Amino acid sequence: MKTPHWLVTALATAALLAGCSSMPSSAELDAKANQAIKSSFRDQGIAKTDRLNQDLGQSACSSDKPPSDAVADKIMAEALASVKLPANGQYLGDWKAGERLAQDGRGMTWTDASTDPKANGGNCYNCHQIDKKEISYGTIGPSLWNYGKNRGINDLSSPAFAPIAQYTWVKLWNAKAFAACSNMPRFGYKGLLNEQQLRDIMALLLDPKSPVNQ
Amino acid sequence: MHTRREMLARSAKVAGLLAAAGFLPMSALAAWPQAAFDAKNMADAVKALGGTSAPAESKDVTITGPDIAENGAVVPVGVATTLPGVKRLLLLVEKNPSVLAAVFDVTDSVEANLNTRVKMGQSSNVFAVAMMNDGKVLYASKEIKVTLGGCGG
Amino acid sequence: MADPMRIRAQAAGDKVTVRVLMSHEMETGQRKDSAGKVIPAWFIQEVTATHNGKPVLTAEWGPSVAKNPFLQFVIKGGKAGDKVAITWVDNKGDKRTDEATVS
Amino acid sequence: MRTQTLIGLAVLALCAGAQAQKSTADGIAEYRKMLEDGNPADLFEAKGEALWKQKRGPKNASLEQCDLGLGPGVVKGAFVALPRYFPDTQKVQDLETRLVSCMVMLQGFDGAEIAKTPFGRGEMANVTALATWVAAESRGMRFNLPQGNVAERESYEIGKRAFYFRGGTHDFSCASCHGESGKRIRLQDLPDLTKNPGDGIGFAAWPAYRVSNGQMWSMQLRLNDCFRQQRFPYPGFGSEVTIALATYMGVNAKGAESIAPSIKR
Repeated sequence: MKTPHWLVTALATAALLAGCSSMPSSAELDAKANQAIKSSFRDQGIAKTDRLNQDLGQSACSSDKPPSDAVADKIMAEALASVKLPANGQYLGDWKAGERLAQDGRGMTWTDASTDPKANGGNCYNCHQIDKKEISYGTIGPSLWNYGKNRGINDLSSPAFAPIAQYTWVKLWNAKAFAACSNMPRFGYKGLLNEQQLRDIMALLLDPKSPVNQ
Repeated sequence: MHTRREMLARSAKVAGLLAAAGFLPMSALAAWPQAAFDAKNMADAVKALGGTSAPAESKDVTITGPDIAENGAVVPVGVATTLPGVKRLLLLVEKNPSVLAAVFDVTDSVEANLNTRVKMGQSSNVFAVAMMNDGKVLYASKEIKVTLGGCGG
Repeated sequence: MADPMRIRAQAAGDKVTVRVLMSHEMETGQRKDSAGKVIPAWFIQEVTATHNGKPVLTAEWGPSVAKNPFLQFVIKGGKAGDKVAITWVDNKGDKRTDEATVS
Repeated sequence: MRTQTLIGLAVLALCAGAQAQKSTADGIAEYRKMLEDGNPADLFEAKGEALWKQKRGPKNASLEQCDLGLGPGVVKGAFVALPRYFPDTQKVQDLETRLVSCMVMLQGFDGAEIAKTPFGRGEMANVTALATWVAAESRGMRFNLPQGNVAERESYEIGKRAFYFRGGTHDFSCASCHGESGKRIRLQDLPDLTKNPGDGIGFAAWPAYRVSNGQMWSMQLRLNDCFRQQRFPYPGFGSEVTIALATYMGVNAKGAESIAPSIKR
C-alpha cells in the first residue's frame, strides 16, 4: 500500500505540532508492545518463553484486522503442505476414547508436567457442541452434533467417507489449511495430539456408531 | 488439664455408655457423630444418629437447591419442614464418599429451615431428612446435576 | 488464628434471619497435593448459635460442607438490637466465636 | 392411532429438547442467583479493611495515607479509575501494584519480595484482600479511566496489541476467547473485552471469589490464569503486559458499573 508523500508530510507536521505530549507512531507502539511482551514473561515448568516466538500464522493473525489475501494464501498453503495423513490410510480409532479426549481440557500449561501428547486432552467441548448428552459445551466453534451423519456418512463404505475423512483429518492436524486465522489449535502440527488420539477423535465425529451420529 | 480432643474422646465414650444403657440425653451429641459421617447411605446415617424407623419419603419435607450446579465445589442446598416436633434436620449427598454432609439439631427457638452449601463430586441425588421427636424419619430428594467447567476444568 | 466470620442478622416482624460466612479450608482429606501426598482432613465439625446468650441451634458438619462455609437460619421471636453469637470448632480443636447485633 | 401416538411422542420429545435447552441456562442462572447472597468475598473484604487501617511493616504504619490516584487516603472511586499514571513512581499502575507501592513507601515492605510471593500466600494474600476491599468501596460506580497522560494512552495501545498477540502451543490470544460477543466456553459466557461488555461483566466483576477453588482472585491472578490457559509462559506480577491489558480492558469498559468483588464459577 502506497501513502502519498504529501500525506506523510502533513501527518509528520501534525505530530510535531502536538509537541511533547504526542503519541508514538503505530510502528513505534508495535515495537514497544513487542518489547513489553518479551520483558513480561518468564519460563515456568514446561512453558518456556520461546512460546512467544511467533510463526507467520501467529504474527499475521495478531491484530483486529485480518492479514492480506496474499499472506492468508501463503499461511493456508504452508499449513496444507504440513499435514501428515495417517499411516495406512487408517482414519478412525475408538469413539469412546475420542469422547474422553474431547472432554479433557488439560495439557501444555505451566502446571502440566509433560509435553507428551499422551498427557493432553483435545479441549473439544470447550468450544464445540459434540454429543448432545453433554450440556456443558462451548460455542466458539460450530456444533459438531451429527457431524458424520449430516455429511452423508451412514456407513463406512459410503462414497462420502473418503473425502470427508481427509478434510476432517487436515482440519484437526492444521486448521490453518482452510482458514489462515482459525481459532482452532493445530493439533497434529504442534504435536498436541498423536496420530492415535486424532483417530479416536475422528471416530467420535465420523463413526456411524458414535453417539454423535445417532 | 485435658486437651479438647481428649475431652471429646471422653465424652464420646461416655455418650456411648449412656446410649448402651438407654440414657442418651440430647446434649450427648456434643461429640461429633463419627459413625454417621462414615455411613455409606441415608439409612445407615440415620441409624447412626439414633433413628429407629426407616426413612419415608414425605411431601412435608422440602429440599431446595439448583437443578444444575455450575460447579460442584459449592452447591447451595436447604432443608425445611413445616411439621411440628422436629428434632434434627440432615443434608446428604448420595454419591459423595461421606454421604452425610450436615446435621442440624434444632430447638423451638429456630425455624426448621436451614440453608448451607455442600461439595458434590458428581451429579447426584441430594436428600433432606427430618428426624422427628416421635421417632418418624421423613425425607425429600432432588437430583442436582454438576457440570464441567471451561478450559482445563 | 482463624479470620473473623461475617454475620448478618436482620429482623423482619418477630423473626431474625441470620446469614453466616466462616473462613475455613474445609479440607476433605480425600485430596492429594502436587507431590501425591494426601492433604489431611481439616474441617469445621460443630457450629453453635446463641440468641442473647441462649443456645438455639447446634450443627454437626462433615467434610463435604463447602469451603468458606455459609449457614442461614431463622430465629423465632427476635428483634433489632438482640445479640447473635456463632461458635465453630474444627477437627484440630481450633475454634472461633463472633457476635453480631440484629439490625 | 399408532401414528398419532408416535407423532405425539415426537412432539413430546421436541418439547423436552427445547425445555432442556432452556432449563440449562435457567438452571445455571438460578445457581448463580443462589450464591449471590452470602458471597465469601465478604470475608476477604473485611480482612482487607482491617489491613488498611492496621499499623504494620518495618515502619509500623497503616495504609490510610495511601494515594490510589484521587489523593492520600481517598478510597471511594479510586478503583474505577485504575490503572492510571502515578507521578511518584513515574509508572502506570493497577490497583495491586499501587497497593504494593504504598506498602513499600508507607510501611517499609520489600516490594520485589512481595511481587515474587505466590498468590494466596504471605503478603501477596494481604494485597489481594486489600484490593478486594478497595474495589468494594467503589461498588456501584462506573468505570472511567483517565487517558490524559501519554503514558496512559501508550499503555492502552500496548494493551491492545498484547490482547491480540497470538502465541504458545495452541495459537491462542486473549481475543481467541474474548474478541466476540455472545460466545461461551463450556457453559461460561465469555465477555467481549474489546468493548464495554455491560455492567458488572468482565473487567467490572473482578476481584471475584472463585467457587471452583475457594480462592479470592484479583485481576492480576485472573490475568495470570488466563495466560496459563493460553499455554503462555508465566507473566510476572505487575509486569508491563498485565498493566497494559488492564488499561485496555478498563478503558474499553468505560461506563460499566462495577459489581466487584463478585462471585464466579
